[in-house]
Amino acid sequence: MAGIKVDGERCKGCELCVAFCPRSLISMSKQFNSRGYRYAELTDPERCTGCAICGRGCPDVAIEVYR
Amino acid sequence: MAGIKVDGERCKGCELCVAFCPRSLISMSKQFNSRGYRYAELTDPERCTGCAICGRGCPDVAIEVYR
Amino acid sequence: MLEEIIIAGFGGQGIMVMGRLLAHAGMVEGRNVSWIPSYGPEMRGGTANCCVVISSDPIGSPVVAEPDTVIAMNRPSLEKFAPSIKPSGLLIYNSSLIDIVPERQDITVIAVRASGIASELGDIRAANMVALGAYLRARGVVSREAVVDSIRAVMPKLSQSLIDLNVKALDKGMDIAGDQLMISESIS
Amino acid sequence: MLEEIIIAGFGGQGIMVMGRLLAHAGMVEGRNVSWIPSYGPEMRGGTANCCVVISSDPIGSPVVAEPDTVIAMNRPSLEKFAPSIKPSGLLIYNSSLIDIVPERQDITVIAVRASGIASELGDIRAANMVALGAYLRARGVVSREAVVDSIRAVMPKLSQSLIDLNVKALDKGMDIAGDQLMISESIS
Amino acid sequence: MSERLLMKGNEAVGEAAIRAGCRLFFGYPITPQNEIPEYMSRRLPEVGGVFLQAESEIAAINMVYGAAGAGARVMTSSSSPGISLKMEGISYIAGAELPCVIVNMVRGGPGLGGIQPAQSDYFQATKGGGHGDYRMLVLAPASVQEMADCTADAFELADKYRNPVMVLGDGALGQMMEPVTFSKPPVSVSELPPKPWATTGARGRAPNIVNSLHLENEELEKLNLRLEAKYRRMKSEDVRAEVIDCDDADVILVAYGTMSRVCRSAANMARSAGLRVGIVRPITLFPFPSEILSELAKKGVPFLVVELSLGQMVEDVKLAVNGASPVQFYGRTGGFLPTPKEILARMESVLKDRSQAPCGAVPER
Amino acid sequence: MSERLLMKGNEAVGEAAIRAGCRLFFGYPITPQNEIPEYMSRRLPEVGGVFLQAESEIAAINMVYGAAGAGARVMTSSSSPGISLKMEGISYIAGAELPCVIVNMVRGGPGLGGIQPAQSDYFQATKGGGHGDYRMLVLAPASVQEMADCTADAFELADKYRNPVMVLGDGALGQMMEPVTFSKPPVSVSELPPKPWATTGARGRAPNIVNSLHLENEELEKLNLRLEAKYRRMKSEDVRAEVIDCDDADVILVAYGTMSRVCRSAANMARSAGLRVGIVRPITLFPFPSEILSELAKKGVPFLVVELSLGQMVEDVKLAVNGASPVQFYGRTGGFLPTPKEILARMESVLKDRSQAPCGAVPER
Amino acid sequence: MTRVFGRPAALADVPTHYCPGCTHGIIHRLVAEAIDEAGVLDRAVGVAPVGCSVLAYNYFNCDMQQAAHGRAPAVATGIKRARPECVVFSYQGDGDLASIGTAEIIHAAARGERITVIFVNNAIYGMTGGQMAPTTLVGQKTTTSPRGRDAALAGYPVRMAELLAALESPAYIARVSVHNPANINRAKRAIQKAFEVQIKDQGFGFVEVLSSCPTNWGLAPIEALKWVEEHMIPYYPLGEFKTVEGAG
Amino acid sequence: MTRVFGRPAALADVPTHYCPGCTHGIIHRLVAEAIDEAGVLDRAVGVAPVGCSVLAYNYFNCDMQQAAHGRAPAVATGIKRARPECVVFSYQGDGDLASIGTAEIIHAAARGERITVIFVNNAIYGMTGGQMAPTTLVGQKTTTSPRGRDAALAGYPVRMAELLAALESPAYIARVSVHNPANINRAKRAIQKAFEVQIKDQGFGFVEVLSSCPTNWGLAPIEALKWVEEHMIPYYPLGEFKTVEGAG
Ligand SMILES: Cc1ncc(C[n+]2csc(CCOP(=O)(O)OP(=O)(O)O)c2C)c(N)n1
Ligand SMILES: Cc1ncc(C[n+]2csc(CCOP(=O)(O)OP(=O)(O)O)c2C)c(N)n1
Ligand code: SF4
Ligand code: SF4
Ligand code: SF4
Ligand code: SF4
Ligand code: SF4
Ligand code: SF4
Ligand SMILES: [Mg+2]
Ligand SMILES: [Mg+2]
Repeated sequence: MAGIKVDGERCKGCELCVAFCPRSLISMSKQFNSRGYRYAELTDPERCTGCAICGRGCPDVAIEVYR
Repeated sequence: MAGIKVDGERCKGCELCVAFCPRSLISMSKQFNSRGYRYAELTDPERCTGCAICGRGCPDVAIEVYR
Repeated sequence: MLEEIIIAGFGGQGIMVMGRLLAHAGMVEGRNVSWIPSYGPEMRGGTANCCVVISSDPIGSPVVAEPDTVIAMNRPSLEKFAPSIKPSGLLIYNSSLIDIVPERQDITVIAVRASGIASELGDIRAANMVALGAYLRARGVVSREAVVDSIRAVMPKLSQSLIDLNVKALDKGMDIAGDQLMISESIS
Repeated sequence: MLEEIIIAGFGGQGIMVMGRLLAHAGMVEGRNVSWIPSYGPEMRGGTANCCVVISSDPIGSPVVAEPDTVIAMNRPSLEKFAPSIKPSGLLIYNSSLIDIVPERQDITVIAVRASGIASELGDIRAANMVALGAYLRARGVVSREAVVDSIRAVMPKLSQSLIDLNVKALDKGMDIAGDQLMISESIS
Repeated sequence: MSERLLMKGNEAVGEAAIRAGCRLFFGYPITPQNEIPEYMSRRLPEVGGVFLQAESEIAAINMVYGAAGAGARVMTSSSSPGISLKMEGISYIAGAELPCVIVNMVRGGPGLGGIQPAQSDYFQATKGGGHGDYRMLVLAPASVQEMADCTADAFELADKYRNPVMVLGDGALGQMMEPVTFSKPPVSVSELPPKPWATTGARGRAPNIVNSLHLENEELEKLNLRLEAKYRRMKSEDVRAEVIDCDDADVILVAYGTMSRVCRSAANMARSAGLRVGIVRPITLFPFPSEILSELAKKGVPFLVVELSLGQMVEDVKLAVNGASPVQFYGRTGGFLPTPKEILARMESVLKDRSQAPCGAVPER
Repeated sequence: MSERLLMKGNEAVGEAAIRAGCRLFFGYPITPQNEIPEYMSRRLPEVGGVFLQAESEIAAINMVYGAAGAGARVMTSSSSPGISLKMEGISYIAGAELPCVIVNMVRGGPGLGGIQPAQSDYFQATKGGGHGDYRMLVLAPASVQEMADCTADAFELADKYRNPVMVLGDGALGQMMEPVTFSKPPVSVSELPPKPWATTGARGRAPNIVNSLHLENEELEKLNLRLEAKYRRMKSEDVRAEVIDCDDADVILVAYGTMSRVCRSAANMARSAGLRVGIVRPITLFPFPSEILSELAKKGVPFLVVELSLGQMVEDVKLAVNGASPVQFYGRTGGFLPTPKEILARMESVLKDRSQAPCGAVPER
Repeated sequence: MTRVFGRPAALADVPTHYCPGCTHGIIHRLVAEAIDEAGVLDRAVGVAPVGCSVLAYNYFNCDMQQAAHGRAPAVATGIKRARPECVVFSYQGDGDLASIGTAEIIHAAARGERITVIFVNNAIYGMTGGQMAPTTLVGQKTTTSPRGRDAALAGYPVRMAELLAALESPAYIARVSVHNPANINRAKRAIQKAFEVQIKDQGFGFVEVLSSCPTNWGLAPIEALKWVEEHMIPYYPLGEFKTVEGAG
Repeated sequence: MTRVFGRPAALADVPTHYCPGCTHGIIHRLVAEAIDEAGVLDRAVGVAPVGCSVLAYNYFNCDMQQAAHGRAPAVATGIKRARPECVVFSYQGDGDLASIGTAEIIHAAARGERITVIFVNNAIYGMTGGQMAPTTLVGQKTTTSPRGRDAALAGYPVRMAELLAALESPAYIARVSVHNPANINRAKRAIQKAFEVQIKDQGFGFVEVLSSCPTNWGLAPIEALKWVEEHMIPYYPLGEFKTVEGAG
């Protein structure tokens, strides 16, 4: 089992992780965080491989990956 | 007939022309000029070809060449 | 006559344009005006603000420390600037993005659903014009006409349809402020 | 006691060393001394000069405008500095290279065939020591011993044989000056 | 265009320069003056001019040297750290007696400092931050309109004196918008007086040399004395200052640029409160309006100098006043503008000190 | 070695620096200070130090910044145009509060100027030629012995204040030889007090940051006020001046460095001629010995300030005297040193002016 | 589940001021990982430039100095010469390194200075609001090339990696990009090597990283990465331009 | 007999301050001849550097500007942009151009500035008395490398022609020498070409000339020329490194 943890307050909503995830498992929140950004969310935790590609592509180190 | 004219006051006695003349026709004066240098003199005017190699090698443009 | 205004919000909310429209309108009406942005390292999504002064006398500092009016387009701006408003001053805030209710009792407060209304009008970017309309109605320092006339000067590349949208947003803002002011008057 | 000296000549004539020897000798003898070169763009064969001050009091300007003594090693130096010598001052000049006779009557003039004598001693570069010797004899501001002692400090790389040559040149200069001073005394 | 335009101070500088016949601009980005190069990059090509972004402030000032030496009206602009880098170049320009305009939109220092308005480059601008005895003529505008006017004047004065002229603004003046009117018709570049000394190609005349090297003492002293005479001429012909309500004043504020605007508000507040406050606003910082101040000082009226620095112009005020009346200082740094209230409070304490201190004594700052 | 050595001023600086624990030197050639880098290039490797010829004066001062930030005793030297290029870097060093020693062997300016001695960088050295409110502590030696002593002191003062210290010499002081004695034992580098703020690798502690950027007004103002407090402390603890024969003086000469030596000769000449002349020789140019001067001025004795410039220190003298007595100025430029006779003639005219002018009036320079 | 990816120790746990999607953030992380993995955090000293990364002194968990615009290589030289035991790196933008700081980077490289230089090339002056840089592509519009960079007026963009590779002294010179995950990994490797040549005392290490500036390019972050790939890489080829025996 | 060789018109008839045998003098003459032969004396503007050739403003019979140390390319840029009709050249030493002026020369070249640069490389700072230059050879003793240049400390000498040739923009880049008559002729040709590319508006022209400094090398003039041949040329190969279609 694998998964990611997004720090919603650190996320700036750039959507790079959305584009990078090879399984397209990430999408953006409906909510804004306190700095006015929508933040990344893992949509289908079951399918996450923990490949960490999203994390390595996040400019704000807002994603931790677990496996 | 060819020849060179050395401006003895301009000459700084560097002896480059002495080394460059393909016929070794130039030597240095016994006298000093007013700035304290010995100056170049054409020793054997008859043999000068006017090739101007001496002139082109003189850093002080102290040599004029005639042909 | 001296009116000192701070307008603040996220970058990208059209904060600077609001201020420039106001200043330009003031100029058109023959006032002394100044506008100055907060400036700093480039950063999208950061907060931005500008100060506008409209005055019948020569203007001293263009930087406003104790504004007559604050227009706050997001929460951090409200938190930062509302406390500095002069007693009896005016606060206009974008209640679409701000979920707290300002506490000060010594000022006039107008809540405008600026982002919401702008979205409803078809372009969230017109939220600034909604808030500006509210300000015009509440303060009357410059006329609606002067602001409308200034749109072209300040945003020369705007298409006619966007101009129309902006004017519509402006008017909507004026209406809302009118309603609220009536309510608050009837309450007080 | 205050002695201000200008030493001048072509670059390469050992002008600076003469000055430093004098200054060092003065220091050895417990005087206040200063030495300063003329400095400028690098140029071989140009003229060079230095000023030496030897004094019992603290030294003011190290740059000498009106010298007590001028040692001129070539003609341009003589022409440049002889006029500035104080009345009753001293001029020593290298008569091997200078073919004019100095005109001033109010100073002591010593002609030294410095280059010639040095050549005869085996190294034209010792001309400076000949002139320096003449100065020592004429002025007596510092002792011959102090100068000889200073040679090693000023020119640490000199071989013993060159030191010997330099001392010989120095003595030769002293002799010549002695002769000339006797003549001029007998004349006057 | 003599209509009123709402412009940033930086843009007004650019437009005014072009209208003054400036066709070359060499600059390098730095906040808070970026709108100047940006404006020039848009506008200069439209009038056949050249905008060039240099590789550095140093390159820029040396390009200015070259272009000025070639006879062109030329400008560069920067802000504090960038101006520091130009010091050698400015000294060369002054030494070679070349006319040019240099704009400094001062920000807080020292070092990288901050980007908010400051007036802490006064010494650098007026005393010569570069080496050697040289001076720039320094103009200190206080509004966007004056940013335009001073820039235009700067080109005239630079040519008049063959000397670099600095327009000393600050972050606020550069960034703020105010109405501005360009009332004078644009200068026709081709009708500007010729510069026979410029390096334009030695056709039919002896070569011209642009140079500041003088290896002979006599020559270099001659240059220095010529420069001094020029600076004296500036002092006699081109001192500018605004003197407001000083006749009956109990205290006189001295301030320039942005700071003078706040002083004006403070003076108005004070007058309404019955306090008679005058203002002297130097417009030329070099030549400094010393005579105006020394004249006013004769009455013994105390001065309060207010600056966005820890006290620089105050020295010139003290030099002018020369002990004839008390001079106090108030300054803020870091980008803070003092408020009128702060100044008012300071004025009151000046007056209190005054009533206690013996006549002529100068309280320490 | 406490024997007397005959050394050039430049060499004395080098030797003194090494004995003060300086193990890093970054410089760039320029006349008349070349003997400093040359000396360092010979000597530093012998003591395990590093001599690096930088690609420019700018690189050199920024290498100094880096090394000073890393906690080393470090020095650079140059002459006027090269010092101008360091202005941004010096402002950074002051802003980041780093200790270092900067030597300026002043030559004639402006521009490329000449290579003969001058004192025309006084303003630049003392008022901050770079941007922002900062000051260097400036030491002005007047002999080769003092070149050595001031250099040694400079390192101590730099560390004491975490501030750049300038040794302000001139071409004559650099080029001349005089006897010099190094009487104090050399500093042991390993025994110097630690600098806990330096960037030496964050082992077992929080990271250290060397920085002068403060984007928040509050922070930048805090820095500026801290700096001002430091400068005030310099004024109270480290003012140095030599006061000679001023008690009974009819006129007081004020001069520093090379110029003060000539003034001494002039004063001696004057005393022999029955004229009572005193001398004040500032050794620290910043902090300036203002109190000494203002104290002396109370007697109304006239001052004659003599500089190798068109008049720079004279402003600090006037500020100190504050109108209490007349201040006149005499200066030469281009590399000329005034002779004692010239100064004497000027003194006489000061005294004549004095006897005619009303008490306290200050003749124009 | 164990954490397999997260913040490196060398990267301070604070939010950055960078714009959303700005790849400065990625490059910071790669540098921090390289420091962690080399085990030199407690002897690393970084030099922050003037540019968007000026605040880098707040973002790395090691000693840091902030350098004047363009002078980071000189500052790094000063640090390294004073503390040869430290691992010294500078982090610089293209305005900083390729424009005002040209002399300093060339001579640090020419001296073979034992420092590591991370050069973030985003073809623009980010911090000051999008002016033309020496690296701005021909035709690219910026606030000071409003009609697009004109080669006749401003010349062709400067390729710093190739330029430095023309010198004799440098030990390692490479150009990488961070526009997609595969390239991010390659960039990491190059940064590691540039540290290794320093740590092994082999010489000067330099990595040019092609980076995006969505804000000043006026593109969405992901569009900006496409622009790196489609416009920058063709002019700025990726690869190692110089390497020493045994590097990496 | 007619005069077949003498002083070119562009060279002022005054004695120079150069040391005996210093090849600055030869290079001056070649530049003057190139100006004469191109017929541009009355629109030529030269820029003198800081260095032994600082007084070049007295030696050329055209308008001249004296530039701050290293900044001649920037000054030349200012002149050329103000007066595009002028033929603008700078004349610079290796301390001037390859050390302090690195940024200015690289960016003038990168902009493809229409100027001609004559770069006199004598591997030393002549004017200031023989300090190490970036071009000083490894092992060469100078007053600031008294034990000989140490590559471990100061890196390897910089080859400016090759470095500039790594840029896209320049039109003509060559290295020549004046250590003997044949090479003097070749140097002349290169200098002519460097002017021609400017006159034809083709771009930036640059000629590096290996030159001697007998005084600071401590060699007799003719020995110094041998040193150029034997020590400099092996490290600084002669040739054209860049040229445009139709140059010369
Ligand atoms: C001497 C100096 N000149 C100019 C500036 C203004 N400045 C700040 S950042 C910057 C350029 C930044 O561009 P770059 O190096 O490409 O970094 P980026 O912001 O793109 O990451 C400039 C010119 C300055 N601070 N100091
Ligand atoms: C800013 C500045 N730094 C240093 C100097 C001193 N300086 C004069 S000439 C020179 C170097 C000359 O060397 P180079 O350029 O190689 O020319 P050369 O004399 O060898 O022909 C230097 C460093 C100066 N005048 N200005
Ligand atoms: S770890 Fe891999 S699979 Fe999981 S969300 Fe991230 S990129 Fe997608
Ligand atoms: S990449 Fe990072 S900052 Fe961007 S959206 Fe994803 S989590 Fe947020
Ligand atoms: S012209 Fe030729 S042959 Fe005649 S002297 Fe000169 S080099 Fe010799
Ligand atoms: S080359 Fe010229 S200067 Fe040298 S000796 Fe011959 S004529 Fe004289
Ligand atoms: S301006 Fe550009 S480089 Fe700077 S933080 Fe924003 S996106 Fe990044
Ligand atoms: S010092 Fe060297 S380069 Fe300078 S003139 Fe003399 S020989 Fe030529
Ligand atoms: Mg960039
Ligand atoms: Mg050289």
